[in-house]
Amino acid sequence: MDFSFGSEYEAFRETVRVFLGENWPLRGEEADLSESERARRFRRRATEAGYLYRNIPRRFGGSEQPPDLLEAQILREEFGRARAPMELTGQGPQMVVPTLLEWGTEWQQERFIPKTVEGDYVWCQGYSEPGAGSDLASLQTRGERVGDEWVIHGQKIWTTHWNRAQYMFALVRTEPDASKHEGISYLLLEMDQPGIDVRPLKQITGASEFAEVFFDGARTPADWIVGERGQGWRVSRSLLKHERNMLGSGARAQGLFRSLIRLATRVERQGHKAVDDPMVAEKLVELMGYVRSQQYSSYIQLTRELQGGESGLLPLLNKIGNSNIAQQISSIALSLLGSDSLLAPGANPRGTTSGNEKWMNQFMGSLGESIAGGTSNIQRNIIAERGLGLPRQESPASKDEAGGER
Amino acid sequence: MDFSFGSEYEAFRETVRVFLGENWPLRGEEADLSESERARRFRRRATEAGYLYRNIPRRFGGSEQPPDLLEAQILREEFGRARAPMELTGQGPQMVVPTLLEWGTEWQQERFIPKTVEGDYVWCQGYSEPGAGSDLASLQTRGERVGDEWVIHGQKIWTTHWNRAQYMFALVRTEPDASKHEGISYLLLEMDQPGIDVRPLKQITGASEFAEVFFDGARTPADWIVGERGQGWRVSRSLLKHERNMLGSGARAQGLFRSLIRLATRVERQGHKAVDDPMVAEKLVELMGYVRSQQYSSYIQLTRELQGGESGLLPLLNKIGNSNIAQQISSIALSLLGSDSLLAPGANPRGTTSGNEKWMNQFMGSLGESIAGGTSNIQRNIIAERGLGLPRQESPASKDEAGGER
Amino acid sequence: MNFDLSEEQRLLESSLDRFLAERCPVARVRELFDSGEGLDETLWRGLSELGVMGLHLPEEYGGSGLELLDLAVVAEAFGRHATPGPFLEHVLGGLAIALGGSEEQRSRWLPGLASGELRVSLALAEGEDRWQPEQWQLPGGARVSGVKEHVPHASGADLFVVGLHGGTLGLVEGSDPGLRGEPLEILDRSRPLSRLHLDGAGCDLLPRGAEAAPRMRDAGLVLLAADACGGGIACLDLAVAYAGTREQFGVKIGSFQALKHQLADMAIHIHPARGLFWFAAHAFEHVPEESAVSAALAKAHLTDRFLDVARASVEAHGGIGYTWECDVQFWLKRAVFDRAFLGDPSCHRRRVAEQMDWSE
Amino acid sequence: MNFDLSEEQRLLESSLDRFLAERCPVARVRELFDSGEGLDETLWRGLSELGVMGLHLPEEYGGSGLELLDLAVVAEAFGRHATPGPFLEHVLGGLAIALGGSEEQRSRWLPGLASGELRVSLALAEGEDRWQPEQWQLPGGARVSGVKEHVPHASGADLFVVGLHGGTLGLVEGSDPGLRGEPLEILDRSRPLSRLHLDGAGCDLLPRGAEAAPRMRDAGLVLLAADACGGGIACLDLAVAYAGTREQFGVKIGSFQALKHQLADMAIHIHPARGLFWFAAHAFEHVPEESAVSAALAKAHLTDRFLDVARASVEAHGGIGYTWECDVQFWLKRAVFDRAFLGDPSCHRRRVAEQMDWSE
Repeated sequence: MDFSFGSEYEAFRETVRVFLGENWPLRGEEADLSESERARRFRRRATEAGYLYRNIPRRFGGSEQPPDLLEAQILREEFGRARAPMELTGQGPQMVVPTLLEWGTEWQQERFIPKTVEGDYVWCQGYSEPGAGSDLASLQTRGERVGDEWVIHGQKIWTTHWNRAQYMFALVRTEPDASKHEGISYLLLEMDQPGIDVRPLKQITGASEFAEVFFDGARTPADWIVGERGQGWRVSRSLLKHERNMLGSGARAQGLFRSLIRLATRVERQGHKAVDDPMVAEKLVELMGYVRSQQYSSYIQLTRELQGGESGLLPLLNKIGNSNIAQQISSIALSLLGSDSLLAPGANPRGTTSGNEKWMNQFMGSLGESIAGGTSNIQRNIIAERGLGLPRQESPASKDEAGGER
Repeated sequence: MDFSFGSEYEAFRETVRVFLGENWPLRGEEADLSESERARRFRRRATEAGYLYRNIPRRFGGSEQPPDLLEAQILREEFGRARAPMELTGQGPQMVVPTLLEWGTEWQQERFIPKTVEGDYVWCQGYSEPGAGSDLASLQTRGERVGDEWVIHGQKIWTTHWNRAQYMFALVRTEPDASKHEGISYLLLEMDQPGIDVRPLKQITGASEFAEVFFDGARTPADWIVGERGQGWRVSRSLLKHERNMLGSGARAQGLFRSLIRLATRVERQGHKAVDDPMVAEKLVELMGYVRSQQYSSYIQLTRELQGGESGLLPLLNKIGNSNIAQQISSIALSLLGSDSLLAPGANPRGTTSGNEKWMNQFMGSLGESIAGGTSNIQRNIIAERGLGLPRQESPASKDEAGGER
Repeated sequence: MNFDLSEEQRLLESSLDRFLAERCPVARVRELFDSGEGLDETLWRGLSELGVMGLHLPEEYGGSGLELLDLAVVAEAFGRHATPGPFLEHVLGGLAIALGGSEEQRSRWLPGLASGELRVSLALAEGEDRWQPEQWQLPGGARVSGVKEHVPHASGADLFVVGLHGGTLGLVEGSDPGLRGEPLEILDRSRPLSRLHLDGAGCDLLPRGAEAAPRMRDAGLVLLAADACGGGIACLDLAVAYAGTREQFGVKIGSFQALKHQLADMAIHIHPARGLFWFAAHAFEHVPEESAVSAALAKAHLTDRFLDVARASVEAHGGIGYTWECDVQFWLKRAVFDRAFLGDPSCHRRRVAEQMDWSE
Repeated sequence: MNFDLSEEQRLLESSLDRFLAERCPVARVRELFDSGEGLDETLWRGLSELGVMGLHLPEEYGGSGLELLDLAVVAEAFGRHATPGPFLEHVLGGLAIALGGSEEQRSRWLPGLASGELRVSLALAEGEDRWQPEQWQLPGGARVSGVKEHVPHASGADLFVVGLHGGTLGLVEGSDPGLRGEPLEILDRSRPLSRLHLDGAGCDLLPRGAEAAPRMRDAGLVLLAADACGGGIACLDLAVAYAGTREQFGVKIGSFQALKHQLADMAIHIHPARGLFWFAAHAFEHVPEESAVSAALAKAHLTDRFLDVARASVEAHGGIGYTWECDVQFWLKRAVFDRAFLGDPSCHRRRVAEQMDWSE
């Protein structure tokens, strides 16, 4: 066991530090630019230096570096320390770009990747449907080939970034006679067109992060399909794997835990800080056992990926571990909040910015964990069947269930 | 809501008190008899007075009283207060006698009920089999009609009272060509015969409350069958219902909870009684919510049975509620025990009779809860399907599962 | 021996169920929730005509002279239907005056409260979750000044029962110029809350306020427990209904064993707990030595279970459970309210622990 | 950056697995359990020859000069195989002498301990669960008198490391006439315990005992956590194997969704927790400021999870899980031991809470 990076990597770290010291924050005239423009300029320089978009070819706006998880880790640490902008997040850079790199045609890559990496193109996802739920592959939105176009009818739900996205990547049933998983294609389409109607979906918190999207003869060119007709399910799987990794990292649990600690040191109970109550403190320590387990597990995975080995069960357990922790944290937070829990998420109690109100968002949000990336019950099936090798259930439902793992 | 019994019943209570004052404990010469002989004589008198074995006809040694749950409740209270012996417990009086009253022939009733009520006949149960488990109806022990006898081959497990029983009541497959549930008969048999081999089954605690019973050509007369050939499953169901009620009453949870309180007032933590530790006290109060729920639920059931009404879901929830409470109690007890948990169940720490050691028995025992009366998973299926009306699973297993509810 | 509701109570229960199904179905709850009104005047008048507001008040003042258990039956029905409105504080305010007021105070206020013509609210909580009478710090007197938190339906109330230092109670009229309500943004929109600023408001002390205050609190705990019980059962019923209709992988999701067991566990949590509030309500009048403990226990246990069941119901609904469109949201938010209002479960468990003599 | 075992450690792990599968399979564990012997001389010699007993001791005294993580790899393998015997106290006793002893004490004892020719035990606990150095009350001196609880494998030990008032340590030889061991009836027969009566026994104080004692305790917590991790994984593996072979209702019980999810939850409990003891072991030598906290956290978390998983494994086995014949019993009892020995999870969580600066 060795937590150092070795001298070669420490040299790399030093170079990164020098770069950051010189380039962030922007100086001179550039310091007066808008925040987004400053970030854009910095990202461009950091990419030229080889620090961002490392897996993307230079011709598509990336820095085309050989994969190196340790360098990636060092970059995360140093950029984080300097509070410098890292790669753009969101479904475009994190989902569409890797998919196009793996499955897209040359013209699709040229057309979409550079602008997505720059942040000019924003994407939304069209996977889930109201009738499908965790049985994603039963989706009904259909696409018909009419001349040089796909004509799309149907409905999607849980579409994020709907208010900013110019493009959607969607799973659409194009081969109605094929079997459930073989009849789906992966299409790209423009959002701003008459055949598309976007209706924001209000969540239990009152906010609208998601929308429903209705297609009534929406159109997209024939060659905006990624992969072959009927290959859409496979194309999308590589993304889900990616998404699952994103959700599974230990960092989110640690962040939530630190916030909870801050809450417990801020809230008073009978004249004492809550954190000084032995019951509260013991609960926090119990939770800390789970949080650190999650953190170390992600280090173990990282190590094994570095060495090209198998990390076994751990990646399957990651996501559900994070959901469990988020739920525990919400429950403890709710007890700490006391009467502040009566207030709306986002409300501002006592006219001070105590920050307690955001915990009601977190509490509600912990219930919504299951929407992104597969529900806990489906995940448990996968752990049992793929991870522990238990027999598939004999019912007809079972095959689909493990297939439609979302 | 009214917790009084009304003047008529208070008069009954007074009569019972007078009876007990005159008859228990025994006086004069009778006071020197053995404990069991004293109990036997008292029971005989209490039965003559109409207080015990109230649902059993007088000709079979009962007192043949009209059913009256309130009188029954008063008798429980007053006999309990006077510490007077109540009806014999065990599978003979509680399972065989009601079954014979419902299903037995006149000669079977005469032959077995009086001596069982007197305590002369002790019974053991032959239901479970090693291969069957919760799928009880898949039992394989077979009985063949040979002349005037049943000849039995096979094996039973989880047989209690094996060390004292002269008789067994058993489920045996006598109709191999019938469907699973229709092929079973309910047979009585003598334990002391060459075709039977009883092997004590050591439990995880080291004790042997249970035995395995091997049949290799064991014999019983043709007319020792209760009900018709192939009716055994139905005959046994009335018993299980009865047993489930026994297990479900709130009294057991209350008793365990009181013991836990005594443990918490006895055990010291850093110089204080554990019960004075705020964390321990809060856990006890939390548990108290469950214990009282269980207690009041049993009152509600009692009330509704009194009024001949339906008690809805409650009886289905009872048993699993008790198991859950027993497990919670065991867990808290284990924390209170500290290093005493290192000792064997039944061991006597520090040479004093602290009584802590019996908690390791309880801890282990709470794991064995599921053996008697159906496992928790099966019980949850029943609650969901019968209680909440959810659809049966489409798999072939499902029908059996709800049928073989043990 | 009868541990169950009486015939009359069942009649009350079923007539309320019918009334609420007709006059305040869940679609109406949604309207009120969306608009943030929280008070439906028509509903209030209808319920008042049914006699709900004076159920527990003496007959000489226009009440029905019934007991806390009857009120609790009403509260459970309100929980079951997620009924919005100022019921809880109104009946508690009336109770406080009936128990702690002078003859003059009772004659002046109770008839109007019983008929529903006047509306009373409660101003109890202070900062740092000081809900309990022994924690109140607002100095009493002919005029009072200070701040009270989480005052329900303050807007339009004719009267406030205000908790004062020493655990006593005073009456402040809604029209007093020294009063200012500051509406809070709240989670459960069916029961809006305000911060109440008192600035030299005129205050009429209840002569037996110090005895009435803990009794009123105990009654409030019982009614919240009853609401939680009704709400919890509604959450289970919603989830069961959804599981029996929604299909995935070609079958009803209610046929999946994992979901079945989750629904069974919900039933195991909520159904057997009903007796807790029944007994606590009964004890309020009939077993005084058990009243405080059983009320606190019922509130702690049932509001915790309500929240468990509400969370589980959201999960059982899958993604849709997480939307504003799904009705479960009303109960989830109600569960959070029931749990926090008048003090959270942990606070009441500690109170029980302090009052228990474990060595018995 | 490498958060994993080294090649050498994996080699050690797999060679131990092979060794234990051959020399101490579960059938042998059962024999020792039934006979109550607890010490298998042949196994002890075999392990000693593998170098296990001196893995962590300095090379100059015949040890291998390795680190706590290497010992923890051994402990996890022992937990996985439910290996009986006096490993834990022996390596901790050696560590205490290495860390706290004089040159003379080290030369006299360590070579024998490293080779396994001599056996050392630990006498730490006193009444009311006083396991921690700061709680010891036994007065130290050239002669000591008093009682120590829960002393493992006392019979036949050549030496005892004894915890003394002020958190220091002393050595008492097994042959001292002032010693009397009183065997206790114990739950986990693979690790027998005695009450040790000291009556003027000769005592050789460790000069740096006060520094060594908490370090020894921390190492003990790590090794118990490692044992718990191995044991928990074994419980899961047993349950999975059973679910994959046992049939009910005509199908493998492992195809029932409810059982699948219970087994998945076991995996979720135990597998991700392994890093806790790895890091705590690493911190023992390399991150001293984190050592005490991470050791206490690992012990509290992993022994709780081990017990969870062991209980769940018993349940997953159904009725048979409740019998003496079923192998799960060895791990269930081992879980109770790991949880209680050196102080229970709650005690260590409180220790962590005291050492945390939450405001950081």
